Amino acid sequence: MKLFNSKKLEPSGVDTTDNASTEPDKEQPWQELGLKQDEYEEIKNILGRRPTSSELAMYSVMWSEHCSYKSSKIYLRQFGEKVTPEMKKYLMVGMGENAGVVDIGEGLAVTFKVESHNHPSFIEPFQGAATGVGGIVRDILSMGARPIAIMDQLRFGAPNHPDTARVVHGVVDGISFYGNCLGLPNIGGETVFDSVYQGNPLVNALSIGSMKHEDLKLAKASNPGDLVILFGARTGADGIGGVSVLASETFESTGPTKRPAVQVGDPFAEKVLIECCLELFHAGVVAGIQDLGGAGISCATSELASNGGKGMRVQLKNVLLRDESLTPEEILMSESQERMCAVVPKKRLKEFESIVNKWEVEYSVLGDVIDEDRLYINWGHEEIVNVPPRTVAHDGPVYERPVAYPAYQNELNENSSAKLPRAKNATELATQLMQLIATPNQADKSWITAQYDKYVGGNTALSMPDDSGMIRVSEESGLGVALATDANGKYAYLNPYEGARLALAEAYRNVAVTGAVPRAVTNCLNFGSPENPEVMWQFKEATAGLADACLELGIPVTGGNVSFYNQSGDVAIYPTPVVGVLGVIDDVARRIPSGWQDDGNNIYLLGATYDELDGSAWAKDIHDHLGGQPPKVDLAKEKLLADLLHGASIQGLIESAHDLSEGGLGIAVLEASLRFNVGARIWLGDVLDRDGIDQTAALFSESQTRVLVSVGREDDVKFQALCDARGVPCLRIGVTDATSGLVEIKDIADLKLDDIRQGWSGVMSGLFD
Amino acid sequence: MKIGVITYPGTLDDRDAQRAIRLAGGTPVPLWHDDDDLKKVDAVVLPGGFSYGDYLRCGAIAAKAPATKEVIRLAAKGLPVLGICNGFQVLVESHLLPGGLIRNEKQHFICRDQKLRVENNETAWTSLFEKDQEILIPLKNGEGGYIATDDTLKMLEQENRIAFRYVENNPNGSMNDIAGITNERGNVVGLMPHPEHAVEAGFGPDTPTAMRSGIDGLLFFESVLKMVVNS
Amino acid sequence: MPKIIVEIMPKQDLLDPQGKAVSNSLHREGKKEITAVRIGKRIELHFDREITDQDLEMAKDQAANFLSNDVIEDVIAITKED
Amino acid sequence: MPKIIVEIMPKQDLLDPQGKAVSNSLHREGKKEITAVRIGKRIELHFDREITDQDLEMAKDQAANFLSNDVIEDVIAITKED
Ligand SMILES: Nc1ncnc2c1ncn2[C@@H]1O[C@H](COP(=O)(O)OP(=O)(O)O)[C@@H](O)[C@H]1O
Ligand SMILES: [Mg+2]
Repeated sequence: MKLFNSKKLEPSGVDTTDNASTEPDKEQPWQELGLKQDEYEEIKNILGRRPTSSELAMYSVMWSEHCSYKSSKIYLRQFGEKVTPEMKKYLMVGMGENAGVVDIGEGLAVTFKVESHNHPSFIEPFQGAATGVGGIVRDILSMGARPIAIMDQLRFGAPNHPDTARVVHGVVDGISFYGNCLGLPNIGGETVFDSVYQGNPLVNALSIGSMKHEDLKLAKASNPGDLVILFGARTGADGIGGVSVLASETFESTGPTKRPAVQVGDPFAEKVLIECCLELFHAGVVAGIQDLGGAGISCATSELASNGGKGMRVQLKNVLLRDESLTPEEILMSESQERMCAVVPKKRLKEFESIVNKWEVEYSVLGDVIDEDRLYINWGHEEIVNVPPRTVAHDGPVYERPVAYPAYQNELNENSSAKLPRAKNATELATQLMQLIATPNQADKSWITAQYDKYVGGNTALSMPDDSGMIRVSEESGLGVALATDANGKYAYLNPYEGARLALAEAYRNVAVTGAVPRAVTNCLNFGSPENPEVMWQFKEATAGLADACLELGIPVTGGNVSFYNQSGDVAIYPTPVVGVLGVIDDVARRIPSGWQDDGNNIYLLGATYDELDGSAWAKDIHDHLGGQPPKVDLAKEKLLADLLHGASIQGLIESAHDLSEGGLGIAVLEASLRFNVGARIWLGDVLDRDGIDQTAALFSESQTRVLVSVGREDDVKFQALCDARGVPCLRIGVTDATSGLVEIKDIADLKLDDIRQGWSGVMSGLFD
Repeated sequence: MKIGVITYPGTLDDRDAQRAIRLAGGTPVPLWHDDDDLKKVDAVVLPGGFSYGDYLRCGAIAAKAPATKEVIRLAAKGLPVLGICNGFQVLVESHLLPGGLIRNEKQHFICRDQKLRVENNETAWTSLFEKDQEILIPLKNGEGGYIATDDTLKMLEQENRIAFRYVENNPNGSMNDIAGITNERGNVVGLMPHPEHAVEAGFGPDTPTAMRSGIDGLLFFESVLKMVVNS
Repeated sequence: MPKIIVEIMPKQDLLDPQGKAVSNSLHREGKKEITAVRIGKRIELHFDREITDQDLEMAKDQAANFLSNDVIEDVIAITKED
Repeated sequence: MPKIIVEIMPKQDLLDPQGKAVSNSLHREGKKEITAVRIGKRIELHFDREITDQDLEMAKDQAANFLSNDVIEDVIAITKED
């Protein structure tokens, strides 16, 4: 195979390393490519000359905020530092790789990660969201795992704003189109509406994959002589400077003023690519496979080489193109989807070829791994890149951006909800409850989730509307995993440190109520511009809060993603740290639903209720108020509660469990009743007495560490004893009723299930059909 | 008892169909679209998914695959064939079944637990059902609206070739609430909903008594196994 | 670049939920003068050489038997463009 | 019946997965003379009266802002048919 021709031929007009030496002063568009003056100087420093235009292209995308984490790096370190050896026990691969890998026992492991595709999803919602799913799935695949499920975390603008429907339809269609076509069940997610996301919706996507321990792969090129092969879709002009540049810029408040090339996704190509990669892994013909996401070939080549501590020689003319007119710089930056880069030992090439041919996947050999700390890229006979790979991939700039306590913060925190009028009587309480369940944020999300395939694969044990998604990993033993993600932007805005802890606590609780044991954490940190010191303060607080909370709960962060520049004009979104918790369950047959189905079971409220209405759905949706401090959370108690739920589920004592979060006890009771259309009789008197609160707080406070469980009468004594032994506050507040068709809340109202359902289920279709 | 399951590029529910066959007591045999050898199976399932990305029209490209051509040949001789969702679309594009399937009335992909009525329990795949039995199995499709000319519809009705009808809710705008049909001989059946997703308690649709415990889909596979044994 | 263009339309309103959705949306915006919207396909077959009569025959055959489904669609035009 | 026909194609330099799938299928059958296939839309707007210049303006506007998505598609023709 002849990749390189040393014979001197006619120059092609591209900017070569020779030119860079002979024309040192050539003007270069470093500013347009998003580099800062000192960054450009640093590149010249590293190379000892000016970069070629191709090198400049590579450095600019790889040093962008999105790819280099230059503003967040110093804070993300805590996730690796604030850990105990105990926390690392199940961690097979930690932060820094494509995705973290967690041992779940029986020789099996899972890998999971959540990533943002916010800006592309505003510009072209359908393709933006679709390719967001595609990208995260390739991350999971590159670890050697078979992707087994996805989830999506969405934040939209005000439901009745004229632009919201466009984004909602496009995003949901895009996720549905891509995820369904890949054959990955969608097992959960979040949907939140708030005008703060109007010009900058959030589209985060999570994927999880499973594998045997021995199938774990790390993407690196460490064996000189191995071939570097690009395969999958052809390289086109789509998304040039897309993800990386987009994700590193602030939007204009007027909407999509710039319309850069977006990427177009082909889920069919990706499905074929998944099967093809898994067969390649299985046959052992690849040393590693790197996915191509943001920064395309620039990223794949430099990261593979840098990870392996070796170098690489690449012939860029060998890249298969969709459009022959692409320049080398464009080829290096293209973010065309559904491509992968494999490192293949020379003697396995034949086998590699026969597998990719079987799947009708196109490929081309780009070059080989060399025992030298250089990445050389040729365009025909001319050298256009000659750099140390680490300087591109890993040793980018690191900033300690200025941090400032926000000017508005004190006023915001002092503006407590205490001054809001409480409901005066039973009628008003009932009205507020019915009003809350029918707000877009509390209402039924099945308008969205019904567009997602939750059955494919036949291993979905829980999905919407239950608190976590749960998926069986081993068909033999029933071993499975539960996954939940949460973020409350309002809480994080009021107090970013606490907000991040609360997000973790809620996701942790959502996993625990299913009977699974929380084991690992991922996150996607959605924030405004890092160049705004107040945003940077939020980021600093939130990362500290999350790292501290993980330490308190004893579960490690395995990876994540940072998305900055989420703002329109000068107005940043609420800080939105999406936190995902993964739990393990030895047999998914043991899982607990979120609602009650049997008649005559006792209903217990676990945990204590405080008067905590700041930042609540009640304050925001009934009184249009946001201020004060978010609820407090004691993570030691949270852990105790999770242990109790696990113990009780092992003993088969609980029939249902639903965590309390937005909307408090009132909403939780209605949701648990709606789950199987089985009513309940509830009394709040004992809660009022024990916790010293009023009815409004009893119904709507968002105090943490609370769960609503139903228990069969025969297990009553055992269950109460278990709570007492562990010191978890436990109060019987009602009984399930399968015949009345009512949710009766004593002294407040008898609500018809049909009425509740009508209010709850018609909201989304009313807005978007 | 060997039942083949064809995998096209983009097929998704092939492993679920294989599981269903196993749970019903049969032996699933994976078949590859590009291979015209059907390995002497006693029946074939064309599973759900997005064969060839469902580009152009759902099932149109898969209808030209070597394995499909062999299915067409053997179906004429009586080989039992079940097309589920995308498999149904392939059967229609192959002209093994009449009519066509178009985009759902509401334009969206829809995934829900769907009630059906068994209208014809004399096909290879429905013999263990009672006539008019109501069953609950998942439905998930983007292009599941069944359409046919008036003449075809009349013929299907008259010849009792409507195998399943949607009950309570027509999810995709299908004519005459048609969820599935059969050929004249009763060996080829196609339907949009997914019986293979209601075969194992814990992973099927919710029922009035327990979460995800519906297994009404199992009878499809047991029916064909019984028929093969008897013949 | 020489190409053959195949135009395909759904047979009737009934078979075109997409067209109906678009027309509903236009009506909501008050464009009542549009009585119906129908959405079909425009398929380009590209050639790297001049198109022969044989090519046109082939295209006709593909249009009828593969590119369209005559249960639900009509091929309304096959044209050559250089 | 008078109608305005709007023709929309995926942008030249963007991926057209549909077209690719169809061209692969044709290639498998040996039709190598077809170098590429691209699939776009043909949208008919029906009127129950004669079409005015104003209607054409409206169609142009709808074609650009609603019927097509200029990030990924091009409107290649808007024609009147009586
Ligand atoms: N965009 C979405 N995609 C998938 N599932 C969703 C989405 N939005 C909400 N859900 C699901 O709907 C249910 C209710 O959501 P939510 O009220 O946010 O749950 P929780 O309060 O427990 O976090 C959950 O099962 C959740 O996973
Ligand atoms: Mg919950």
